[in-house]
Formats: sequence, C-alpha cells, structure tokens
Amino acid sequence: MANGSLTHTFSDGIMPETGDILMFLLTVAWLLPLAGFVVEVYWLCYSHRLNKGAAYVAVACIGIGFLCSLTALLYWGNATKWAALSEPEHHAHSASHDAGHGEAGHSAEGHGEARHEHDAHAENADDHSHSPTPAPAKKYYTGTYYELARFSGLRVSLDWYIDSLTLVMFTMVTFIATCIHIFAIGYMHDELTEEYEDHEVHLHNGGHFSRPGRFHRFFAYLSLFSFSMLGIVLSGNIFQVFIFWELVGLSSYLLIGFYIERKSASTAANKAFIMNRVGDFGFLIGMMILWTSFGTFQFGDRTEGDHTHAGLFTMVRGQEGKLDVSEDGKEVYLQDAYGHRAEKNGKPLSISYMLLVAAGLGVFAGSIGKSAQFPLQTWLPDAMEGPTPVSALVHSATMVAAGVYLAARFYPVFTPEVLLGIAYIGCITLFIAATIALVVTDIKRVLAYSTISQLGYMMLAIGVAGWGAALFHLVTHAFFKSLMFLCSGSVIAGCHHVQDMSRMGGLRHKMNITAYTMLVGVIAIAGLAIPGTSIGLSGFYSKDAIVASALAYSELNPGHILLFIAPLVTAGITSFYMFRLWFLTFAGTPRDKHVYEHCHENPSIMTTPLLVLAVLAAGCAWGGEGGPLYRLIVDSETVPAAARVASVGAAKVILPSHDGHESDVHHVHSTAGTLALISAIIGMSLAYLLYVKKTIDPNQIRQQFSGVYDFLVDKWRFDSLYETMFVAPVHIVSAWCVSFDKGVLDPILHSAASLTVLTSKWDRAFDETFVDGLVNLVGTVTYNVGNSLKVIQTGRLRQYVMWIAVGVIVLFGALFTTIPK
Amino acid sequence: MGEVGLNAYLTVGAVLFVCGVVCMATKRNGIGVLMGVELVLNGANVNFVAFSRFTSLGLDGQTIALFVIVLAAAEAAVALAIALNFYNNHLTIDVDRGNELQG
Amino acid sequence: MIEQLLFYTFAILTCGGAVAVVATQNVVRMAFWLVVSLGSVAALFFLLHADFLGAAQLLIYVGGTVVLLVFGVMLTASGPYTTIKTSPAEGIIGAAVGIMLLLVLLSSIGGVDWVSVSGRLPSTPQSPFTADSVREAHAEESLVNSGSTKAKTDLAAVQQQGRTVRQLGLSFLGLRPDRNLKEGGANGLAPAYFLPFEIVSVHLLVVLIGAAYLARAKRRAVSEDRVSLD
Amino acid sequence: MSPETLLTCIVFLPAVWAIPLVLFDAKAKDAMRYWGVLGTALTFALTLQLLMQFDSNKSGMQFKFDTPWISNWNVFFSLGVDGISLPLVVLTGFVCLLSMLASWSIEKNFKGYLMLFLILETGMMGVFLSLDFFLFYVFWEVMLLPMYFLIGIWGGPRREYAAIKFFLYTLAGSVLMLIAMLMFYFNSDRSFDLLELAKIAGGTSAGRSHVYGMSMQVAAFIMLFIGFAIKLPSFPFHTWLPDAHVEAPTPISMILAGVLLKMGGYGIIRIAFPLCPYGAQYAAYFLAALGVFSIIYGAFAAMAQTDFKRLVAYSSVSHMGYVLLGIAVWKIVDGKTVGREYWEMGLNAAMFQMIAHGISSTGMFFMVGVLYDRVHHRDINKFGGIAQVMPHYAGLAAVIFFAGLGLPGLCGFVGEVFSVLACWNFSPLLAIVAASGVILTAGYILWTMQRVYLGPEYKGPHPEALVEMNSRELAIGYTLVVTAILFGVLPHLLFDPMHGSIQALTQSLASSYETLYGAIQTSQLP
Repeated sequence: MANGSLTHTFSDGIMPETGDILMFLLTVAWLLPLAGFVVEVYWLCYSHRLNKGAAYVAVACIGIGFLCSLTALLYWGNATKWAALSEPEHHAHSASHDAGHGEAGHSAEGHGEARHEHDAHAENADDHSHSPTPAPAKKYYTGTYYELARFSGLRVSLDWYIDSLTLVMFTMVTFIATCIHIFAIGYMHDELTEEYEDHEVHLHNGGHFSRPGRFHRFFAYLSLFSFSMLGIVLSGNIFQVFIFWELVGLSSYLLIGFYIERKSASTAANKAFIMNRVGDFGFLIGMMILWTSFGTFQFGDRTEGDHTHAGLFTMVRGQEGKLDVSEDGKEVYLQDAYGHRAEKNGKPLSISYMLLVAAGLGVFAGSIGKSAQFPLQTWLPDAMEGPTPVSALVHSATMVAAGVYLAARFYPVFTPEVLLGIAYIGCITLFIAATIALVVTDIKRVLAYSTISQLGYMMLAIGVAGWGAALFHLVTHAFFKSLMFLCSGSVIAGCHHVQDMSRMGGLRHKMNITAYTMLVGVIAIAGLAIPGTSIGLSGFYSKDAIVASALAYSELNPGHILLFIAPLVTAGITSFYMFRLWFLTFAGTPRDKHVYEHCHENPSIMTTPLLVLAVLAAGCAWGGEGGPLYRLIVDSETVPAAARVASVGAAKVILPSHDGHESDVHHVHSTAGTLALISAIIGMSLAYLLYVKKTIDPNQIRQQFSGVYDFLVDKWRFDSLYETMFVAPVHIVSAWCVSFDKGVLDPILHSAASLTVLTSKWDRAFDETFVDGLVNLVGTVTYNVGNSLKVIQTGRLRQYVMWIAVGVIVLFGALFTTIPK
Repeated sequence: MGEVGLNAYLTVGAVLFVCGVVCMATKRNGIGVLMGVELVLNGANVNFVAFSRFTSLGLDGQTIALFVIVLAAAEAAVALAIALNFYNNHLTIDVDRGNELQG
Repeated sequence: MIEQLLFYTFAILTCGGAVAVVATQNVVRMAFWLVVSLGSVAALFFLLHADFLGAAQLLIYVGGTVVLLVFGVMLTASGPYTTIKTSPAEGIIGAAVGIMLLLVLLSSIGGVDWVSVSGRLPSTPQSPFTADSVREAHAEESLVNSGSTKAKTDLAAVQQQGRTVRQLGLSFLGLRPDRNLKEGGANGLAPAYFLPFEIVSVHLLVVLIGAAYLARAKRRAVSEDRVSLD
Repeated sequence: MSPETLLTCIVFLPAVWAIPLVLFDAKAKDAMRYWGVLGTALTFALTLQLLMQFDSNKSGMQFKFDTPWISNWNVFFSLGVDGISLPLVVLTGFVCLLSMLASWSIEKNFKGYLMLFLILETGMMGVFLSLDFFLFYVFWEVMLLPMYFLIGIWGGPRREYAAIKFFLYTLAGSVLMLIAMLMFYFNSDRSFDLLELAKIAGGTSAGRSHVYGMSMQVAAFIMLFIGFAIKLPSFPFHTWLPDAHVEAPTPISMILAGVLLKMGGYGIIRIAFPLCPYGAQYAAYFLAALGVFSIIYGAFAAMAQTDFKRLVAYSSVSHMGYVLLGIAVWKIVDGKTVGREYWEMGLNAAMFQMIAHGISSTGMFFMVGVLYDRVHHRDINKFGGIAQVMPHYAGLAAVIFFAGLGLPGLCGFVGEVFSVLACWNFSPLLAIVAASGVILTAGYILWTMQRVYLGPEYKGPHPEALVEMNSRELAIGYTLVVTAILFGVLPHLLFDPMHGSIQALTQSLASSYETLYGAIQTSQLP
C-alpha cells in the first residue's frame, strides 16, 4: 500500500521501518471509522432501529483508533528515546544559530544590537550545553499511499506525513472523540424510538412533527467525521488536506443539519458549508499558486530511487529554514533537497515574493473559513443547531481547530507578512467573539463564541510566531472546551432541552457532577492560577504562552502593540463571561421553578466522560512549557519558528525567537503571565459581583449601554451585512442571468426562426404568383390562339381545296425565289 | 411545230391537274367535286405514262398508272356511296351544307 | 407528222374537256365533258404506246367511272339540285388560283432539264426481248423458260410495237422480262408487282362491298324516313 | 474477436438489434423492454471487451482499420479508438444501458421509442469511434435525428418547441462543421482522414508543409468550435439545453446529459484542436474565458430556477464550462508552449470532467425522474420532506448531488479542481474567477437539496404516491453512486488509459505550433 519512501535523518539511528509501523497504526486508526460509517449507515438493513449496536460499533472503531494512536505515540517515543522530552536545549541553540548568521543579511538595521546580544547568548548556550549540536534534522516520516494522477512531470497522490504533531493530534482527536461518542450514547438516547416527536417543528396542521428515531444515523455521521478529521491530520500533501477539508465540511454539514426537518438546522448547515466554501475558494487559489510555481503538493521530501524530490517546505525553506530571497527582495529562489537552488533546464526556479505572500494568505483563507475567524465567523454560532455532542466534538474540539492545525502545519510557507495578517485576523476575531459572548444567554452559544475567541487566540499566536503556544493552546482548549460543551449538553439533557441560561440557576444542587466538572473547565479557560506560584489548570499555561509571545512580538515591533493589548483585555473578558455562564447556570437561586424541578443529573454513561475530560482539562498541560505535551508538540516545530526572523518584504516585522531560557519570549514570560492572570482575576471578580453578589444589576448596565448591547446582541450585525452584501446580490444576478436567457438569447433564436418562416412565405407567394402564373399564361395564350384560329376551320370542303392550292403556289413561289437557278 | 416531247405531255397533265383542282374548289355539287378528283388523277396518269415513255422509267410508269386507274375507280365507288349518304342526310349534295366540321 | 397532229388534237380535246367540266354548271353536261376529256386522255395513252393502259382507261374510266358518276347524278338529281350555281366571285378566285397554279407547274416543267434528269436515272438495261422471241411470245409458251431464256431486244422497239400487255401481265405475276435479274436492282432483285397487284385486287373487292353496303343500308333507312314524313 | 469486428459490432449492434423489434407485438411491452435491455447490455459488454483489449501504454490509435466506402470521394469507413475516445465509448454503453433500464415509464408507442433509442446509440458510438471526418459527420447527423423525434414525440407539453429548438441549434452547428470539413477536404489533397489532416495541419505530413493558411485555420476553427460549442453547450449557445432537458423524457435526458454533451468536448479535442493548431491557439484565451463564463453563468442561472430539471440542466452548462476551460489552457509564449504538463493536466481534467459529469448528471436527471414519475411535477418549491418518506432514495440522491457539487471522494471533484488548478498557469485571473464557481455551485445545490429533500413534510400534490424506489430504480441508483465513488477515490483508473494519448496530443500540438510559428516568422504562411 505504502511505497514507504521514508525520510528521516535522526542522528541516533532508528530502525528504518519505524515510519512504516507508525503509518500502519495511524492508517488503521484513520480507516476504522470509515468502516464503522459504512456499517452504521446500513444499520437498518440488518438490525433493529431500537438497537444501540450502531453506537457500540462507532465507539469501538474510534476507541481502537485511540489505542492505535496512543501505541503509535509511545512507539515513536521509544524509537526516538524520548529525545523530544529530554533535551530541549539544542532547539534553542540551532534557533539562535540560524538567527545569528542565517538571517543576518536580511534583518533590518534597526535591530542590529538586539541580534548581537542574542548571539552572545547563543555562545553561552553553546558552552553549558554538553550535548553536541547536530545539524537541524527533519523529524518526520512521509510516504505515499497511491497516486491519484500523474501528468508528465506533475504528480498528485495520497500521502501520509507523520511527526510528533501528527501523533499528538491523532491521540487528542481520537481520545476526545471516544469520550464524546460515549457521552452521545446517553445524550442521543431519546432517538431510540419509532416515534420521535420534535417539539420545535410545527406542521401546517398545527400538530408537532414526529418521525422514527435516527440513532444509528447520528453515529454514522460521527464516524464519517472522525474519518475525515483524522484524514486531515494524516495528510502528506496540501491537496489531500483540501480533500479531507471538504469532507469534514460535509460531515459537519450533515451533523449540523441532523434535525433535517428543522428549517433553522438545515439553513445553518447550508450556511456552514457555504461559508467554508468561501474559505476554500481562497484555499484553492493558494493551492493553484503553489501548484503552478512549485509543481508539487507534498509537504515532505520524497525519495524516488536515488533522487530526492524536495517537498514544499524544503523548496521554500531549504535545509536551514531560510528563505532564499533575491537581493531586490522580489524573487524567492526555490531550493532542492540537497541544499542548492532548484533548477529546471538550466535556469533557477523562483517564485515572486508577492505571489508567495498571496499563496500563504490563500491557504490561510481556508483556515479562516474552517475555524470561523473574522470575517467568516458567523456560521459557528448557528452550527449549534446540531446536537450538543456534535458541537463538542466538531465545532469546538477538533474540526474548527483544523484551521489552526493547517496554519501551523503550513507555517514554513508563510512569510512574515502573512503571519502579520494572521495575527491581526486572530486579534480581531478573539475580541469580537468575546464581546458578543458577553451578552448571549443561550448556554451553547456562549460556548460557541468563546470557541471562536479561543481560536482567535491560537491564530494570533501563530501570527506572532508563537507556534508551539498556538498548538499547545489548541490541545488544551480541545480538552476543556469539549468538557464544557459536554457539560452544557448534560445540562440541556437534564433540563429537557432548555438552553436559555436566564431560565436556569442553582442547578448545582441538582446536578453536582456536571456543575463541578464545568467549573474545572471554566477555570481552565479563564486561565486562572494560584497567584505567585505558576500552578494552574491547562488553560493557564497555554494562554500564558500565547500572551507571552504576543508581548515579545509587540516589544520587537512597537507598531503592533495592539496584538498584545487585545489578547490581554480579552483574557479578562473571557474569564468574565465564562464565570457569568457558570454563575447563571449553577449558582444562585433557580429562576424558572418548572425547569428546576424537572431537571436531574444524567446517567453515568454521560457523567463518566465528563470526569475523564475534567481530569485531562485540568492536568494535560502539566509542567507548562517544560511539560511533556509542549515538548512533544514543539519537537516537530519547524526550525525558523524558533528563531528570530526579520521580514524582508513590505511589512518590516521581526518575529521573536522563543523556546529556550535566553529567547525573546522567555524574557517577557513572567510579565505576560502576571498581566494575563491579573486581567483574568478581574474578569472573574466582576462576574462574581454582577451575578452572585448582585452588587450591580446587569440590567441597569444593559439599559445604560443599550445601543452597544443591541449591537452585540445582533452579533455586530454581520449576518444582516452579509445578507445585504452577498446573498441578495447573488439572487439578483442569478435572476438577471435567467432573464438574459429568456429575454435576449431566446428572442434572438425566435426572431431567426420567424425570419425563416417569413422568407418561406415570400417564397411561396413568389411561386404562386410568378412561376405558376407563367405556366398558366402559356396555357391561356395557346388556348386563345387556337380559339382565334378556329374560325379558319370552316369545315367547308372547297375552301380547304382552295387553301391547298394557294399553299402549293406559295410554297413553290418561295422555292423559286429562294433557290438559285 | 416540232417533235412532240415530254414537256408537251407534261403540260397536258398540268392543265388536267389544274382543271381538276379548280373544279374541286369551285363546284358546290358533290358529284362535280368527284369529277375534279378524276381530272386530277388523270393529270397524274398522263405524267406517269409520259415519263415511262420518254425516260428510263419504263414499264413501272405504266404499272403505276394502271394502279392509279384502278384505285380511282374504287375511290369513285366509295365517293359515290358517301355522296349518297350525304344526300340522304341533307337531302342535297351541296357540299357547302356539310359544314359540321366547322370549329 | 400524223402523230403530232393526233397529239395536238387529243391534247386540245383533253384540256378543252377539262376546262369545260370546270366551266359548265349542269352536272350531266359536266359528265359529258368529262367523258370527252378522259377519252382523249386514253387516246394520248395510245400515242404514248401504252396500248393496254389506254384500253384500261377507256374501259374503267369512260366505261366504268363515268357511268358510275352518271348513276350518282341520277340518284341525287332531284329537281333544283341538278344545277347548283357557284357564285361568280368564287369562280373568279378559283380561276385566278388555277391560273397561278398552272403557271407554277408550267414554270417548273420548263425549269427542269429532263435529259440530264433521265441521265441521272438508273441507266436503261438491255431489254430481254429479241424480235424473234417477241414473235414467239405470241405463241402460248411457258412463261418461265421464255422469261428465263431468251432476251435481247430493244425496249424502244418493243414500245414502237406498243405491245406491253404481256410484259405488264408478267410483271403482275412477279416477273420482269425487261430487266436482267443477274445484274438487277439494288439488292439483286428486280421490282415486280405480284404482291401489289394482289393487294390492289383485294382492296378493290373490299371497296366494292363497302360501297354497296353503304349505299344500300342508308338508302332504305332514309326511304322509310321519307315515307314516314309524307 | 478481432478488433475490427469488435469495433464494427459496437457501432452497429444496436441498430441491428432494433430490426427484430418489427416482429414484436405492440402489446408485448415487457418483452420489448427486456429485448432492449439485452441489446444495450450486450453493447456495453462489447465496450468492456474493448476496454480489456485496449493497451494503456500505447499512445496512438489502436484497432484502426480503413475500408473504402465512397472511393471516388476518397471516403473511408475507418474506425479506431485511443485513450481519448475509449472512456467515452464505455461511458456511452454504460449510460445507454442505465437509461434503457430507466425507460420503464415510457408508455406511448414503445416499439418506435426503442428503435429510435437503439439507432441513437449507434450514432453516438459511431461519432466516438470514427476516424474519418465524413463518417464522423454522417454519424453526427444519424445521432441528431432520433433525438429530435425522441424529444418531439415522447416529450412533455412543450415538446415540439423544444425539439425544434434542439434541432435548429444542432443543425446550425453541423452546417458550420460541414463547411469546415469541406474546407479541409479541398485544401488537403481530397482527404477526410482525420489523422492525415492533423498531420498536414501540423506541417509534419510527408512532403507538404503548412498548406492551411493562418486565416483559414482561424476561420475553420471558429466554425468547428461553434459547431461543437452548441453541443457542449457553451454560454451563448446553451439555451436549447434547458428546454430539451425539461421536455425530454427521463431516459432521454439521461442520455442527453450523459453522452450527447460530451460529443462537443470530444469534437473539440479530437477535431478542432488537432486540425487547426494555429486557430486553436489563436482563440485559446477566448475559449477559456467562455468556459469560465459558462461556469459562473450556469451556476447563477441554476440558482434562480424553480423547475427541478431546468436547474439540473443549467448545472450541466456550468459543469461543461470546466471542460472547455480545461481544454483551452494552452499557454504559448513566443511560439513555445509554456508549462505543457499543466495543459496536459487541463486536458486530462477536461476528459475526466466529461466522464464524471456523464455519471453525475445522468444520476441527477434520473433522481429527478424518479420523483417526477411519482408526483408528476418538478416545482422545487412544492417539494420538501422527501428524505422523511423516501430515506433510501434521498440518501442516494444526496450522494449524486454532492458528486455534482464537486465533493472530494466523488467523481465531480477531480475534474473541476484539476482543470481549475491547471488554469493558473494559463491565466491567474480566469483561474480565480473559475475557482469562485465552487461557492456558487455549493450554493445552488445545497439550497435545492434543502428545499426538496429536507424539511418536515411534502407540500406538493399526490403525497400518497411518494413510495420508496423499487428494485430496478435502486439498481440504477446504486450503479451510479458506486461509479461516482469509485472514480472519485481512484481517479487513476480513468487517467491511466487517457494519459498516454493526451500526452502525445499535447506534445504533437506544441511541436506543430512551433513549426507553424517558425513559418509565420519567416512568413511562409499565407
């Protein structure tokens, strides 16, 4: 299956088949859900609708998948002797090394001294790090499943690409998916019926809509989603990413529109799919640029026979991870797998710098769509129409994070300009989403907006070169956000599908497990920690890292201070609205007696996943940036991300170096952490004052700032804006097109036709008058002549004789006159 | 007057012929018309015989003349029958009455 | 000399008779003049040494046809119709046309050089009859050997003697003693009149029967009409 | 069986098969149905046999054979198959079989219907297999007439109008084609042989070089292109398609969309480009722009439709735009072909798109037909909730429609994306516009699915008639779905046989254009 063209140049040798084994394990984990999907779709063909077996199949598939990925992770760890965890230093060194002379030629003058002192640090690092510093090495395995197509030189294939990031993502996704599958068994229990009455759908005859349950179908969709998501993670080339990108879009479409009879649900599904397509439009453009100027889609290098074809990353970054920019900064020379400039029949291959920027932005547009960044963020809140487990798995933990994953995976191709763009997009998104989350009362939508905002954090982190921080936050966020969504799901299930927080309150007495696991999640996302000590839940560490890189970035580029202010403020807002959510839901006194009385704690099949996830949400980031998780992630960090890089393009920015005790980030780390913590605590205490102590009445504020409030409630009026800006025009234009067909093209044809008819009419007239007339004329003339000659026919014998005689005479006379004698 | 030659006979024939024609053309009496026919035939006969006498036509001339005579007799018989019928139908033999063929 | 005299006489009689036929109005007289004219034509035939033809002319015409005509006259001549006047205008026109026609004919007669024309005609072969053979020809001999064996005499001589009866008879029987079969006509066969003779005789028979039929049938029908009319 | 007989059988078996129908009793519908199915199935089997015998590694014509037909006009009965025509031949057999299976609902004068159907199949096979221009033209017309009657007799209420419209359009096109054909005939030494003509056009023929002048090439190309663009159909010539589709009975719509439209693309690839490289290059940008415009235009027009079939028809217009785009992305910089492999990719994509569209649009029309057979209306706004009453059908239909939407893993995706990817090398602007098509396509297809399949209840007439598909319809549906998935997941199954021929085509065209260009520079060319 896999022509395992492995590329690994580890200094400490590994058995070459490592890659094959990893590939095998992950492939199994990847394809099992697909098999599950097929089984579950046709569940009714061989089992009963009320049978839970479909769910068990799904859980089994994804669970085995989790085990496979975990095994793969451990195997990889053994194979690399956990090098990733043990010695963090050589990254720093190589990084600073590169920063030192690698980018020297290109760095802006203004920061010369900064660089020098940095170099000095690099020397010290060299002294007290005893391990020899090997050349920066590729730490990935890649290979090809099979070729989709091959056009003379070009080649499109399905590949696999495995490094620590892949493994971490696999483990995380499969684990969370398993939890959520199990939770869903309980949550979707009421679908196990022949007559499911849907109270949200009103038929025209007034009654409620009722249908047979769709238990098996839900799990089929979940399995399909898991398959597609894992496909993204495993993809070895950007085209393949696009393929599964669309497939997760499809499964998300199916899951959002799971209640197909609800207009709102199907509309939301369409919205999600189409907005993703808008992003994919940019993605496609980016792919075109790459495809046309690089001629390959592959991430990693591919060895075929004795020749190694450079992958995208190598072509752009080369071996040392430097852009090979021409003097005028207009062209970027592509590099081959051997550290030279790639050449094609004599002349060096190159791509214009602006085109490279465009490609980066294009690919990032895909991420924007998928992880609901500004300006395509509006679909995610609507996506909450789907069942809550879906929101937990697809629209918080995994799929929306895929955008971040792609941005991170594609980091080597991004130029500083692109990164700047990413940073600002993330910055705007996180602020907008957080502000909207302040006023929403639907429990799931609060979480949705917080998701958008957190994704904004991650994007921002990538934009400010906080590569590791971004992925770090991605994983932690996946845990605590899925946890919170499941909690909210549990609440909704317990309260019989009431989602409005204003009708809840005091629920912690009724459902304490949910309440306290939720609290864990809230604290985690708020990034709270015990002041003084840097001991906190997962969110603390990851957000800490992000804010730190943001601060470092804004220090190096004072012009972009906003990139630090926004996340800092938003950290406070985040903790405010999260605690608001918790207080409104679980604390205080019940606002709606009816809801309160009927609500109940859920069975263990739903609470167990909560507990498990709670533990992980609390502890997955243990050790912060020294901890195993961060190490694992950063191990596959591409070299330049760790180094300080100066842009050579239009935007003069410097990317901070990090990771290591002397990096830019490290200097500002403690400061950033403190600031973030303070703002978080402020937010929390505000929420406490407003919603528990009631010292200030939120309603008063609401009335005072009614304009702002409405604006926020309207989600910054994005929907209406897009409605007027895009949807309506499209319908108008399409109406134009049709009327053009009906009003212009068809009439042309018709007039041509009628013209022909007219001509033929003329032709007929011509025939009937002229031609026929001629014939008739001949006839009549002959008749008249005969008629006039018949008087000669006297019938009188003697006259005839006379004529004969005369005739003879005339004849002869004529003869004699003519014939010469 | 010199040797009687071919032309003399031919002239006689011609005269006979012309008289016959004129007779046919002028006589209203059917019988008279028949006589004109006879005259014409005789004119022809004269010519035939004259040619058989003066040229190398030889016997053929006379033979044909003989046939002409015989046929003329036959013709006369039939013509008379016709004339009789004509008379029976019109109670006259004025050929000008027989103008049914007028167009 | 006499021959010329005779010729002119009969020629004048012929033409005069003919003109008289044209001129007279009374049918009976016309018949008389016709007899005159035809008779003198017969005389001209004799002058032309066509004795048998002349005889036939007298028999058939003067004896037969004219009698037939007279019969016709008698059958149809009831009162007013014996003389049907032609209008003088017609007479004049007829005369004019006749004269012109005559002129045309005469001019063409005069215009043709008959010698050269007769020279152009197939040259006259030796007549198969010798004098003696002619003499013997009177005796009743088999036509066959006479036709086949003895030849040699001049056609002119034969015509001088004017005895063409036998030859005509032979030619009607399909033999041409005056022509040499060996060097004969176009395709080695001399034209003979056996078949035409038969045809003509049959034709004559048919005509006579037809004529009789026509005359009889109608007559009775018409007479009945008459009776009914009276 | 020897290749010659094989090809001849593929072409003429259906027509011959139609003859015994005369003996059938007009009442014996089932007998005739099975007879027809048997015939089409046999033909399909023959095409598969051809596929077996075909050697994917060879690039040139295979099984080619000539038999003098009209000797004194130098017309040959010459058939042959290469990587470009092979997939289309197989597709024709496939689609014909399916639509014959879908013909169960035909009631009126079934015998005549079957005969015309089979003759039509012969015509289509002939078009794809003939290597002689004259023969090609003859088959083209042979295919045209039965279609006219099939629409005009068995069609819907406005069938006469639709049939006439179809006929006029196509006839106009074929007249232009005829003119062009004669131009080539008299400018070559009285030859109809397509391969020979192509050689002459490329100046690579023995002895003669550049006998076609530039102006003639351009003129001929334009005429040929219009002729084929009408069939394709491309933007200004597309208005016959919606009417024809709407009025035609379901199986005929399937054939119309599945095979007939492909003749346009096939003609452009097989005739218009090789015979006038200069003209093709001259008009390349215009073609690509037209294709892109058709993509966008068709999508927009489809979005505004309320008639289900009309919508699918316009989606066909949009999808065939990708074909035109993929064919036309031939980039020339002063005489040299730049990025030939991208053009090759585009051509491959165009071919793939033709096959994929042959599957997906056939499926779409079939799915529409299934609904129409039940409730006898096609007003999108009067549907809804179909997925509730016919879940199995809805599932299959969803797959087919997603294939049309260009979802990865289904056949529609590869053709569209590859042709768009290949386009950037030719013109970034066009590429961007074309790429925006993915949004619109998603828009109208999802919107349609929402209105038709989703929702709580069916709003139109005859709700009682909405019963799940029967086994025959299920067979058709599953065949289409499986094929769609197969080609979506393993596109190389389709690329492998095509690749060699298309590579050879692009190479020969590129080289011949270079020689032509040289001739132009040295002004040898009139």
